[in-house]
Amino acid sequence: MASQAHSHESGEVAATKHDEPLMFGAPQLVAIALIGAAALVGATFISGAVPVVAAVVVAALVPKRQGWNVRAPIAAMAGLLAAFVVRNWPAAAGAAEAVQPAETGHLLSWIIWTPIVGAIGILFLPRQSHGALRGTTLGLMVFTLVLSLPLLRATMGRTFHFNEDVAWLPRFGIHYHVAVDGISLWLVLLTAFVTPLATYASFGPIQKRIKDWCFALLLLEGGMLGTFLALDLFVFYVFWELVLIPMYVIIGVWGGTNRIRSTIKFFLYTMFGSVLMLGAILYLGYTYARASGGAPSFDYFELQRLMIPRSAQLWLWAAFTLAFVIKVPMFPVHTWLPDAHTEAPTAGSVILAAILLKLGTYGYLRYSMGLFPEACTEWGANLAGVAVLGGIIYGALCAWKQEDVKRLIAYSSVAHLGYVMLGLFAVTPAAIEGGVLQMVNHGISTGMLFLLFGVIYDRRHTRHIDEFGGLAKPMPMYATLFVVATVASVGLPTTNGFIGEFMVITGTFASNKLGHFNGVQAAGAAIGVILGAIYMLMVVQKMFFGPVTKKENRRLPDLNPRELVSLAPFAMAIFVIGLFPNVLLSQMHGAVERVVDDFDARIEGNPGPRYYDGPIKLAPRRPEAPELGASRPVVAAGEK
Amino acid sequence: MSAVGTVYFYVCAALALAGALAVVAARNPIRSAMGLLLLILSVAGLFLALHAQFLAAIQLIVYAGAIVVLFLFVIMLLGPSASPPSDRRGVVARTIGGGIFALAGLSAMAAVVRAAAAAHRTMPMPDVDASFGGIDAFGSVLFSDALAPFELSSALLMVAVVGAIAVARGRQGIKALSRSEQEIAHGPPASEPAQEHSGVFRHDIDSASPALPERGQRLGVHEAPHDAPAQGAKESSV
Amino acid sequence: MIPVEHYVTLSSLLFIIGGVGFLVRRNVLVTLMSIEVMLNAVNLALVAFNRARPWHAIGQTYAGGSHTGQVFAFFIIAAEAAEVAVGLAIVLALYRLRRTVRSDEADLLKN
Amino acid sequence: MLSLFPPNDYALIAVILGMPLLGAIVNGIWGKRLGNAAVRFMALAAVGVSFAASVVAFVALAAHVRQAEDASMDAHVKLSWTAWEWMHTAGGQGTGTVPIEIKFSIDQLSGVMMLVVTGVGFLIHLYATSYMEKDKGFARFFAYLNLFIFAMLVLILGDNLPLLFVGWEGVGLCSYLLIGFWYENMANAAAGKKAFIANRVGDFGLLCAMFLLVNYTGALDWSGMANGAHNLLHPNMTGPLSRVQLWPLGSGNVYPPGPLHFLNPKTPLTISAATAVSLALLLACTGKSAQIPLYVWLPDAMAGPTPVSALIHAATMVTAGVYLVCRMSFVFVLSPFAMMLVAIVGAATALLAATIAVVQNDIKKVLAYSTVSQLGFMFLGVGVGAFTAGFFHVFTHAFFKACLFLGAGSVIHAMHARVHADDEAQDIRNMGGLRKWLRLTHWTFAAATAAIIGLPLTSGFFSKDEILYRAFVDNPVNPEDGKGFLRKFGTFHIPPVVGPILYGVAVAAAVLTAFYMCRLYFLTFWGEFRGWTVGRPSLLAKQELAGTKHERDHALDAPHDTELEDADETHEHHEEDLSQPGYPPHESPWQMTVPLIVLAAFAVLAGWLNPGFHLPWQAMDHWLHPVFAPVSSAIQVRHANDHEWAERMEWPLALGGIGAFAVGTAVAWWMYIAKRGEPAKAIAQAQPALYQLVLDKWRVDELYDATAIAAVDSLAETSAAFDKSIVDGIIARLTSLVVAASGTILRAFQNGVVHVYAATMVVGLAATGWFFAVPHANATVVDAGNDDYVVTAAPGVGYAYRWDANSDGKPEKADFGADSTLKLHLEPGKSQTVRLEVKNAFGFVGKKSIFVAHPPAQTSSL
Repeated sequence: MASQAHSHESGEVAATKHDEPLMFGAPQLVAIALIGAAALVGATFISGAVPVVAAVVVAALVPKRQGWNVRAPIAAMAGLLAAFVVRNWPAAAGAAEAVQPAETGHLLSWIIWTPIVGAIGILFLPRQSHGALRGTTLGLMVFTLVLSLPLLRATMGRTFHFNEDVAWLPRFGIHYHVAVDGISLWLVLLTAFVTPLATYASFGPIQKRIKDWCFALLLLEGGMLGTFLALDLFVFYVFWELVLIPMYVIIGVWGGTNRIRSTIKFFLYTMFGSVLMLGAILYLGYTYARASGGAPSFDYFELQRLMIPRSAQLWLWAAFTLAFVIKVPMFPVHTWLPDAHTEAPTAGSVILAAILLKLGTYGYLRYSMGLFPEACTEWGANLAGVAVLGGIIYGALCAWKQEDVKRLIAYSSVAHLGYVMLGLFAVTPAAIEGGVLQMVNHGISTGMLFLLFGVIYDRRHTRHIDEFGGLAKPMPMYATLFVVATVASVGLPTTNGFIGEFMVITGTFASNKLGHFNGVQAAGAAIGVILGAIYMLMVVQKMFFGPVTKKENRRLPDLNPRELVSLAPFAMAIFVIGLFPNVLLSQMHGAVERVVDDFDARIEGNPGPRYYDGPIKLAPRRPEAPELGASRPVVAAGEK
Repeated sequence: MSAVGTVYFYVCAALALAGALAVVAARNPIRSAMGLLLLILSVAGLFLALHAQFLAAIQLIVYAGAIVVLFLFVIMLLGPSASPPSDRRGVVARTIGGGIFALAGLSAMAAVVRAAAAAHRTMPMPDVDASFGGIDAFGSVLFSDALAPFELSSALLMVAVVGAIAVARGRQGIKALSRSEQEIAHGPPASEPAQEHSGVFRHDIDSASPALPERGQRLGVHEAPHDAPAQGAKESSV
Repeated sequence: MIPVEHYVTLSSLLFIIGGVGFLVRRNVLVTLMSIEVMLNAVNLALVAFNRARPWHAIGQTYAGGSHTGQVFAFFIIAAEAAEVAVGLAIVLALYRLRRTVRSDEADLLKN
Repeated sequence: MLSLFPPNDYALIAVILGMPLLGAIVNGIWGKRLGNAAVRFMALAAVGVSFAASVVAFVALAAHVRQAEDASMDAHVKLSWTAWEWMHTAGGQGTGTVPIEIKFSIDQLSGVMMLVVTGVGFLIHLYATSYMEKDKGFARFFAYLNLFIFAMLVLILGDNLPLLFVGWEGVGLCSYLLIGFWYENMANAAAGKKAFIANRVGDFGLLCAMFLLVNYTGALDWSGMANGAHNLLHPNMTGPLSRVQLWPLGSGNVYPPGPLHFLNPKTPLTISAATAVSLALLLACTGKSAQIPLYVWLPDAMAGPTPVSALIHAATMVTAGVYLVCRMSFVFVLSPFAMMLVAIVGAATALLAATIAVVQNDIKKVLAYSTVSQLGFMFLGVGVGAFTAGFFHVFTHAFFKACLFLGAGSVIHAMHARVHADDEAQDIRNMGGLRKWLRLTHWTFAAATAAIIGLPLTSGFFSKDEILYRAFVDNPVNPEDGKGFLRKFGTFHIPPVVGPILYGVAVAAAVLTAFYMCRLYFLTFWGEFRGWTVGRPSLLAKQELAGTKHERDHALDAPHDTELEDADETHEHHEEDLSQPGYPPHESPWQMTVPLIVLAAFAVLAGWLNPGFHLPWQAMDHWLHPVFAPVSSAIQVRHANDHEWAERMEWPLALGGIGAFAVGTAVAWWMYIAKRGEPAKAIAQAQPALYQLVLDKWRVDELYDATAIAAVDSLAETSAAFDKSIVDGIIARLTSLVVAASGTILRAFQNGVVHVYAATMVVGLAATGWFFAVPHANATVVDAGNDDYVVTAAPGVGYAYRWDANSDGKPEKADFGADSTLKLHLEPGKSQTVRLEVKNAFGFVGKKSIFVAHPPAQTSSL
């Protein structure tokens, strides 16, 4: 009889007093075996059975004392995820392309404008009726999620789908041109998946100015969706700026103590970058007009045809990349992120970490690499060095020494996004796929971490790490979920973190665009794996293990139903992506292949940058570009 | 004939220049007013030379008669404080401003003159019939081609009169001023030495609205202690 | 006959003297008077050129030569009168407020 | 039965893996509510069924192997089962996308490991059910233990390297959770963290190995890598050069010449890709199997419960490193340098750990260092190319080390009756003479000790002797030597003196092993009991009756407060004063002794599976031959591959091993039995500094803290401070400072004085006047095609132009004309400067010279 056991005996409070141990012997085991066998047989015959079985199993898994209001939504979410995996299982390579389902015309516009119009709509609701406000907001967001599900039906090959091209300001050649491809599909789904959860979790702590809160969140979601789907540089810029305002308000109004200082800092940092980008966009439109003889155009595919000499292209690339690098954030300009996160409310932090940072990485992939491949190859190697040294290693080292947990998680996301950017700079199919997958993973794991910290922040209202100790005793379920999030963030296999990191590292080593430094950078990225373990385990140890030192920590209640329901989907998503990443990768593969082929076509595949140095002229249109809208003049490629 | 005309021109020009210099350089505003009068008269003379009789008359009546008189009236109204002792304040800015203006003006004039000389042919004055510049020619032009400006100038003059009265109104005008301007309006508090207000403003002449009760009450503003009694009783010396 | 150039030279001299006076003098009254001088200079130039070019122009109803210059000078005089009236009213108000007529003491609009 | 599952879709593997996973989930989620009995049943059932399925699979595999041998096909048969395609990544040039599937396979090597893991695992589960009976976290413990078995099976059965990595990190996570099982005590949590981070450093090596392998061999599963392995030495047409450049980092021309010349040597230091992969794998193995650089976590891992130490830190997890080396033998063999390094690391670790174990007083610490030492032997074995011998030592070591740990556990269990503090209960100085009371534990412990010290005919003797023999004799050679690409680079030949040195070090370690194990055995079971004075049980029973009545009254008046924190503070921690006579230590219940007996039996008899000494039946060697057949050609014998010489040397070398055993045991017997431990104390007094140094484990932990950890810590401190003050300072605060300062400067300019404003206006007026007065000469050049260039001057009010085409000072036309264009004809590559003069109405003249150039003929036209 081990003495430790003895010393704990009296310590153990039968927290689950009313759960007297069931009788469990051979008959129960046989019963379980039989149910399992029946489920398996059912699954093989009825294709729809798997999600139902998954839902039943998860419902049974959730401990009984949580009651049905928690078990039902979690079971439903599990069923949804299982259905998602089964329905999108990559068809065997050889299988004939299933007949393309008819792509409804304005699905994307519906997705973008539901939140925005909804945001304006709830302004008319009375300010006091919090219930109605919250209900409509959540309803709109879930409706957006439901709207974005049919996107999965179209098998995303190399081309763009659900293409909408409506003339907006024809005189300036500005078209409301929206389309989705393999890459932006997953970011749209991530947005539609995370925002409702963050909103639902925020209804607990956020009690003042509910109407403005709901308005800001809906506008934010609409802006983000617009940015991911827009393919006209002007429309992209409009949505890019639109996203700033609600985020500024979210941090500024509901933030922590010196929220004003940090929200202004956030705003100015991003604004500085994006204003330069606006200049570059306008110059591009102008050069296109000059090159095509008259009609300017801001369409992504038209501007991709521009052959720009080195002098102009370097400046344009620098303007675009600075805007995206500030947003990512990468090394020198990242100091706004820890301040913004420490002051942001929980839901604000979740959305900022989960989706807003991806605008930068997605922007770089779509616009910097799409429009200026020569400049990307020339500076890619150096920026990859910054991503590895300044991001992965520097971010992790800074994270290790933070007293404030939210600052620590913020620096950890600087490190994670270092991986994403390294993947993008390596420009090999595996690395970019790893980067895009890592964007989604980071959104889920860091989003979950911020939500988790929000739970303890609402109870203790302090972010100082030494205030917590031995939380595993009073809050076992919270501890388990936190360990799951830590495991995902550290990147243990079978969780989503590992897949992204593994593909980025292998892709980086195989890349020839990093100027002989691919080995060093791959090893540097692998070192990030160790540093990640160090600071995350330090957090887990200081918060959860050890004796319960502070008196306040002794009595903390465990997760309430709202928190559990908003955290469970994240935990499940971590393992679903960890075990079945091919569901995401197969849809993404075509689009990434196209990006790499476009890239190589422009620099004829050789590692060194080969610039075009004649007067600016138009190259022929890329094969995968969607066909020209009726309202657009056909400009033949040719000498100008 | 032309000799008399040339002499006449140069005399008038000299007088005009003298008048202008007097306006600018005079220490006492009255002398500058007189200089202005001289300028106006000489210009009227030149108008006559330029066959613009009606204008010369207008010049004399309006300018000499009304404007210069108004100036004199105001100068007398302000009394000695109208001619404050000149001192060195802000002289740098003023010299720079004046100097550069003079320089630019003279160089521009020189450039024009040089260009004209280079073109070495002057524009002879064409001879013109007698009625040119007369009252009937001017009247008919005024009421045919220049009718619109004529009507507008009447509106302009009306607005100017109303504006002038409103600005110069004095007391009632203060009510609309903000509190800080009232302090300024009431002048520095009593501690200010009884500086002589010798000008016409020695006492409150607010005759325009006799029905006005002692000032300050209606405004609910604190009673300005030093105004009423001090000024009324003491016959301030000039 | 005196060529137009002489008149123009005289007018520009007067204009310069008026401008310098306007810029240099601190007394508001003298400033107003300098403005008068400048405007007279302009009138002189206008009348002089009108005299040099008295021919009938297209679109004018009066047949006996164009008096545009003179009419213009006439309206300048009218505007001048209005301007002086308002100017002096302002001077009075300024005096009542600040007991001074020096323009650089009215410097409330500081930084 | 045989054909129930086809070999390439062997679904039984799903059962082998699935059951422990199911056990882990059931115990983990419902554990508390099912009660200890149910949890015990579930855990044992899970591992039991998995063991049974493993046996069935092993038999099926044996049948398939026999079938293949009869048909004389390649006997390396695999039973594999594919779950689904996990992900895909890209290899080097021309390898396209490399699919990575979740595919499990059993071949001879993993079959044996599977049996060991599930068999020993089941016995340890049985043992733990009674050892952890009273522990509050009973369900949580078994959840983690089952999860560990699942992760270990994934590691062994994984068909490709990433899947092995899943198991690799899974066992790392489980060992983190199990070492820090009693997390209330911060020391345990810190030990767990230390273990995880040390493993993580190893995983860094494995990650590097993976991206190297996928890039060079274009595949990550065992057979794919084996086929592509030659790429590691010879670059294929499209593939990358198979040399990894270590120094200078990245492209050579980055560093400046001159004093920093060493940064940019003429011939950069490159190693072959095979060596790079092998070194990375070696780093991974040292992390997981606790070898020289990264062994510091294993002794601290003893903070976990004893069954954990037995299962994870003795039998299964720590052997993962050796398994990986055996599995990747086709890569290691390609680089003799790496093989030599593995052997040296192994031998060095064996000796170092043995020296530390000699002076340790905590029973579990001694066994921990013994494990590190034995692992050193295994690495020595595989290092010199004796893969079968190394693996056989893994096999035997699993049994006797597990038996030793469980024996130690049962001893600690007995000591806990009256000694509650952990460190006292495990201190062998408080034990002694336990053979009188713990009979079964004593005999099993004795048997296992005999095995480990190498008593002839026991399993330890056979496996360790084979390693010693092969260490002296073997000489791995690069199979690709002299072929293709290597002709230029040449290969590394292991100096002949290395073999004997390794042998000598190994023998020394064997002597020390025999000494410290016997010391442990004698101090624990022989001599008199130093724990507490043992009274006669009958007398004690009467006292007991009297005592309990008093105890019962005391309990009544102090209500037992169930509140959480009161329970912690006030629970009585009654320190019994050990001077009072107490009950003798009692033997452990059957659940603990039965596994001991089984393991002890195996410890003694397992040796006969592969006795070596050229005896006819070599079961293990025969069984593993197909796995290591491809690499056997590379493992030659010294003395120019003279096999007769090797045969002749077998017996004398065996005598070395037996001699080591005899010397070690005799010295220990003389010191601790004959002289009752006085000489040990004498030596300690004679050399206090040295004794303390060895007792503090050569102060390796402090070395690491002072160097590596301190370096990273200070780097983190500086970067955090750097980030807060300088990066934030410059970008955020400095810019705001600049903007504020410029604001105040400009504000001073508006001082309200009218004249100042008037003066500025006049200056502006004058400037614009000047701009308009002066003429501006400007011209643009337009390429009118076929070498004609038209130079057009910029228009202006009243401008007149004068051109001087060849700017020789003599313009074509004297006066200023109105033509504002000039036509030039320039051959490609020629250039000309044109002078333009412009006059305006005021007669001012502006001049400008324009350079017109026709670019040389366009060589590359896009």
